[in-house]
Amino acid sequence: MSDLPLEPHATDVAPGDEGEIQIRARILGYVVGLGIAIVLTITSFFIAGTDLVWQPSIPVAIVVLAIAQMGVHLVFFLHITTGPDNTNNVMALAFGVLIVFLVIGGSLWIMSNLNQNMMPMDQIMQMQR
Amino acid sequence: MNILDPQGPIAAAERTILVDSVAIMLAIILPTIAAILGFAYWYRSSNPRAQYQPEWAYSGRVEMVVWAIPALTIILLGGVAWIGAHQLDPARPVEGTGPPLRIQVVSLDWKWLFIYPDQRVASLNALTVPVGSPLQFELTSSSVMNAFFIPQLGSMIYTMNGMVTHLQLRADNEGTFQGLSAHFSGDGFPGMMFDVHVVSQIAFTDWVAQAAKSSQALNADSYGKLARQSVGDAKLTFRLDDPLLFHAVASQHIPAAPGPSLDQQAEVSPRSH
Amino acid sequence: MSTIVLGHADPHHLGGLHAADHAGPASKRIVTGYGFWIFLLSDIVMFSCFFAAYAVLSGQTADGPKGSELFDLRSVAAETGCLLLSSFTCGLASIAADVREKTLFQLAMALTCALGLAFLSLEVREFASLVARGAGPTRSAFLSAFFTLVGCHGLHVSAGVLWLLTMMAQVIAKGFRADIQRRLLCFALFWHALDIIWVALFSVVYLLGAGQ
Amino acid sequence: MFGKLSWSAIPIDQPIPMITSGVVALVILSVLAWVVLAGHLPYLWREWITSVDHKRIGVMYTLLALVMLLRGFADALMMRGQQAVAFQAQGYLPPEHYNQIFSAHGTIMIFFVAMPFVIGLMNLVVPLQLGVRDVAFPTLNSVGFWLTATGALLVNISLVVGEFARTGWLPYPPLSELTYSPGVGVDYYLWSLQISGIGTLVAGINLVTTVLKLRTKGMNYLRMPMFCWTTLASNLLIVAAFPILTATLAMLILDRYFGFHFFTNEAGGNVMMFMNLIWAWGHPEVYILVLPAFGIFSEVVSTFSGKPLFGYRSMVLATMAICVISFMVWLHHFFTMGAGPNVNAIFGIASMIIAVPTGVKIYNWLFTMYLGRVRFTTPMLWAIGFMVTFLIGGLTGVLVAVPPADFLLHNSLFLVAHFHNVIIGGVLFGAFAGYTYWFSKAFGFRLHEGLGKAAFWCWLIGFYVAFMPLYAVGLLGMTRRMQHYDVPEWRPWLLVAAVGALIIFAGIVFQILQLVVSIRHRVELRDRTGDPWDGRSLEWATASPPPVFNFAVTPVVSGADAYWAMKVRARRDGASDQSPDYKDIEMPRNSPTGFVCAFFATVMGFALIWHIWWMVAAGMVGAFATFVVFAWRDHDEYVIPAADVARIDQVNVDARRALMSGAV
Ligand code: HEA
Ligand code: HEA
Ligand code: CUA
Ligand SMILES: [Cu+2]
Repeated sequence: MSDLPLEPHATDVAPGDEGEIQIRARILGYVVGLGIAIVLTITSFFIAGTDLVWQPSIPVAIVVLAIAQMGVHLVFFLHITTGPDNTNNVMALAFGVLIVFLVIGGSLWIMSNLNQNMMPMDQIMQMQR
Repeated sequence: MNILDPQGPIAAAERTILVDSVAIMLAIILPTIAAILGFAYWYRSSNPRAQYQPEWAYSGRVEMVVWAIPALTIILLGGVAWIGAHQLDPARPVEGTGPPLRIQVVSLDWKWLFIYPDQRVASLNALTVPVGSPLQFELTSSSVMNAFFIPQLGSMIYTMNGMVTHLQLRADNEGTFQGLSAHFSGDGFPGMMFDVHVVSQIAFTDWVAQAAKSSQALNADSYGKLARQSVGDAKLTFRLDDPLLFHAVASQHIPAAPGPSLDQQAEVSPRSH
Repeated sequence: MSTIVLGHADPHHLGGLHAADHAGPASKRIVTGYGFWIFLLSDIVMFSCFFAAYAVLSGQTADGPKGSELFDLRSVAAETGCLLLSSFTCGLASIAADVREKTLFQLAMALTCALGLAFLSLEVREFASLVARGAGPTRSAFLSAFFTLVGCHGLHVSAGVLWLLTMMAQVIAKGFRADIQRRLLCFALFWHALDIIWVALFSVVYLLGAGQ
Repeated sequence: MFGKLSWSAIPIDQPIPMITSGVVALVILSVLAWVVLAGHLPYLWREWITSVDHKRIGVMYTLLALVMLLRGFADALMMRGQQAVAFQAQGYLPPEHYNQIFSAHGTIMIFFVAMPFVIGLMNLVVPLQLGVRDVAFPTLNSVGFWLTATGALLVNISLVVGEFARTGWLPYPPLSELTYSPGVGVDYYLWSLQISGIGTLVAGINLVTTVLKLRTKGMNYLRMPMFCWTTLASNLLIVAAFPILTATLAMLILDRYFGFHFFTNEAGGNVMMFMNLIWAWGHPEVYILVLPAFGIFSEVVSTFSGKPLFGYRSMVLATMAICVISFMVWLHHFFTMGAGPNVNAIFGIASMIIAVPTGVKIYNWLFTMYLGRVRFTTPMLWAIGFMVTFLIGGLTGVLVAVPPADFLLHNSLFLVAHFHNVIIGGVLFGAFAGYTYWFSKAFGFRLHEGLGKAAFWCWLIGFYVAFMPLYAVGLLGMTRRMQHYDVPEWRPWLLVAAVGALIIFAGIVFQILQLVVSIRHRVELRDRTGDPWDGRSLEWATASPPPVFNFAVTPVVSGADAYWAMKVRARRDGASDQSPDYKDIEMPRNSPTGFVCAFFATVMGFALIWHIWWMVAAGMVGAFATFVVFAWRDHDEYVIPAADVARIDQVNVDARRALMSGAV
């Protein structure tokens, strides 16, 4: 396709593609990403094992931390930023996330509803006896 | 088996919803079909009287209408669906004249077992129920999935091993109707038809008394034999030895039926023997 | 056929929606990167099914061991560290490739590979010890889902390591040609995506599971 | 040595499969022999099997679909025949055979007829409509096709060696688990779909990237032909849904091969999870099929009404709405499982909401005809037949989306009628419309119109005669998948339905005839201008068949209906006689990667089905080697010099000038 206009669009980037940023800035980006990710990971592991946090909030905290860390990875390692230049990448990501959300959320909702209505057997046994 | 000829309140309500929904939709579908044929015919290229505007491709007003009409129809139908799904939830209790009757249903390969825990009887491939009583079904399966369905009484429901589904029906007229499995369950599946005898309250009591005197007993042992794959089984009645049999099946205290592997060697192809 | 084409009137009344004219097909690098990005998203959707299955089945232990009795969080933390660092070294390798620093590139890739292998060996050790304790995937639905979810990620990492080695060899043999650079871009995306999935994994499976 | 495979796997004692497969094998062998003896093999290998040209691959996809259509039809005819005779009797097909037939029919029709048909048309047309030279990943495109063909091959091998699944086109556990289906049938199903599923995913990624990243200069999103939009939507669905299928089938495979407990009755497995996941793929799947058909109809209706598509923006919006909403409705396939009323109602309503954008589409086609000049060509007939028929199928679809109505109609023949109504009246009619519409583009000559119309009428009438009775018999309580039955009221309807299938058969005969006659009269039917229908989008701007590089000079677009605009301008200003500025063109080199991959995939699939582990390993190593060799290649492109381009293009330029100046 080399006879097509060859200068790549200034406005078009592939994911993971950062264009002309300086090397030092790029390395710094990875270092910062790594730093934040390590902090988040340690926090997660710490919270999971500690008694210092109100117990019922632990799962929520872990999930929130995981989402935050995934975001950090996306921005600092995969370079999915929301600049005007890579709308397409972000749109695809948004579609993917929507589907993931629908599949996991939908499955959990449907299955818990079904399980409730069909009552796990041990409970029936308890009620009957 | 005509579902447009219901014999109980659930089936009747569902029939009504079905007919109403079709009517609502026809009100918009029929004119649309007419318009399609009409436009295509009138604007045929050989019609000199038809106008031709080769650039006309947008009209805000038309756009509004074409989004609005289906949307409004769907809002109406959606309301019907919402109310209907709640009113006719299979597990929702049904009113009735007589005392409620509990029936436990087990789908077997390939027959139906009906257990009357309170009457201490059971029957195979024939369901006898009193007219007018609320029928409270609890359903499970000995092995694979099936769907319990009596078309003229309404609402089918799946049967699954290790799980209990709930269904409440009522029969309003005496007579014999047909039930069947509405979910494919293997080679013997088309034979899973059963008779539904709707009888008077008195006749029902008589039937129970008869059945209680049956020479056949239903317990874990005889159930184990029933659970093997077979087709064309006779209609039988049992006295119920073990009133907790259903729970033993549903909670998998009696393991799921073995399928074909019990009687035959694991086969490579159905044609290989 | 003429090269210059005038548009005709705006039949669809798109009016203000007319953006600047599209500039034509994107460059190969962008096309390849984008295609691979789409693949990664589909891979993530696949993982989401295993996640859903795990979430639904995690309580179905069939009287067997529960997650909290099985998981060794220290080993998981070590695995996490390996993968996280490898993401970093993989990033360095990308930079090295962009500036065509062969030695730095090979070094960073070798480190990435080593960290990946360390991760895999920890995982294999965990699986082996579970199986040895009678908590293999056939024990219960929970364990089936667990082994499948974590194992699927492990398989991805293994594939990634194989790919990584191929890329190292390709760079030695052919240098940083444009097509090799495109493949490196894809590889880096893949490796980072695996790390993202691992974040979800250790959070949902191990950390939440250990609490139950 | 050979795992579970032994001579007993071949059904020597069964006349029906033996004779059918014997005949099929004979036909295939004689075709092969002819190809080899007549010396066509090198040509086939060079020009088709190793081709990475999107047009060739598109044609091969379509061909695969048409061949499999015959296989699926043979099954359909056998089922209709069986139900016509199996009243209070066993009929001529024993249960284990009948059950394989409907499973194979559904599987083949969905995966190996409808899918390759629409993917083939998208492959053929979309790059042309976008004004580019090929798809984003030409070699992968070939891999995708050949993996799909592998799947089809495996399904058909099951006819002779072993058996096919007896579990329906979606193998619900626990019936499909090893305990209840110990044979290899389900394994055939699983591996053919896993392999072809990868092919489909590859095709999806390819087309999404093509539409989003490879448009010609000036081809803004809102200038793309509608077919490109529906292609985008459909392939986004592929990319998002097929991984779900892969994961779900993988779980079933793990259950069957390694004793896992995802869906077993034992050890806490949960069969409901299978239904949940498979329909999370299965519902989007039906829109994957129907969206491209919608696109085809958009092109056809606008071309043959001589007008731009009405309400283009609404159409785009509706397409994308269908794309997203289709992921929110999957529970409507198991309303009768016993979830609570809230769940049922919400998913029911979500399902109905899809009727709104679909309705908008119908009305926009309607208003495209309005004030138009409608030409009743064969593609247009398919389109009008579709609009009417699909409305009925849509109505019954919305009806079963009402949970209480579905409590009566689920799994009945009413449902079977619904989905044949939308699939035949929607997808298949669309595919046939596209086939007639673009045939000349692919081959350089048109299809015979008269026979095409005859085929259309047989299909239309046959469809109504074959499937309207199924609505009726469904209301009489008859469920699907009945190998025999004892209810007398059902019988007359089933007899009528069998007649309907025969009328469809006549339609197929006309289609085959049409193809034969058109090939024999290809000289008279030649399409010299490249624009036989007075088309509007860019595929008509190049020769028929287009040269390898599609466009000698890639077109520049500055509005919707690009080619129409060019014609309008040329008629007004006179054709320019300035010669275009040709340049060298770089095109991807042909590659046997796809074919070789598929070969190893076939070996591996077959070995996995029969538990021949050494062969699995061999196949795996082979596949990996192919991959490495492919990755190691150095030159995957070749250059067509500008002079050659100019020479090839001259014909087209002349034809185009003649056309523009109204000489043709
Ligand atoms: C191409 C394939 C295709 C298409 C397009 C559709 C379209 C639709 N389908 Fe269908 N469906 C299938 C293929 C398809 N289906 C298959 C294969 C199965 C069975 C699988 C199996 O079990 O084996 C199935 C099963 C199926 C079920 C499950 C039933 C059951 O198992 O009990 C349901 C339930 O909601 C359903 C609903 C719908 C709806 C609401 C639409 C809608 O998209 C239809 C929308 C269209 C219109 C309504 C017409 C045009 C609209 C207007 C003119 C606007 C005005 C009209 C109104 C407001 C009503 N379908
Ligand atoms: C793309 C999808 C598609 C298409 C096009 C069709 C087309 C047809 N189908 Fe199909 N069907 C399905 C998808 C499709 N089907 C699915 C998914 C199922 C569910 C499977 C399951 O239950 O799991 C199903 C189930 C199904 C059943 C249900 C069986 C049952 O549940 O009891 C029946 C019954 O008749 C049937 C019939 C037909 C008929 C008559 C056609 C007609 O259109 C075709 C009629 C055509 C002919 C009869 C022509 C015959 C041609 C030849 C014999 C070739 C001759 C050779 C030469 C001329 C060289 N189908
Ligand atoms: Cu289905 Cu419980
Ligand atoms: Cu659906």
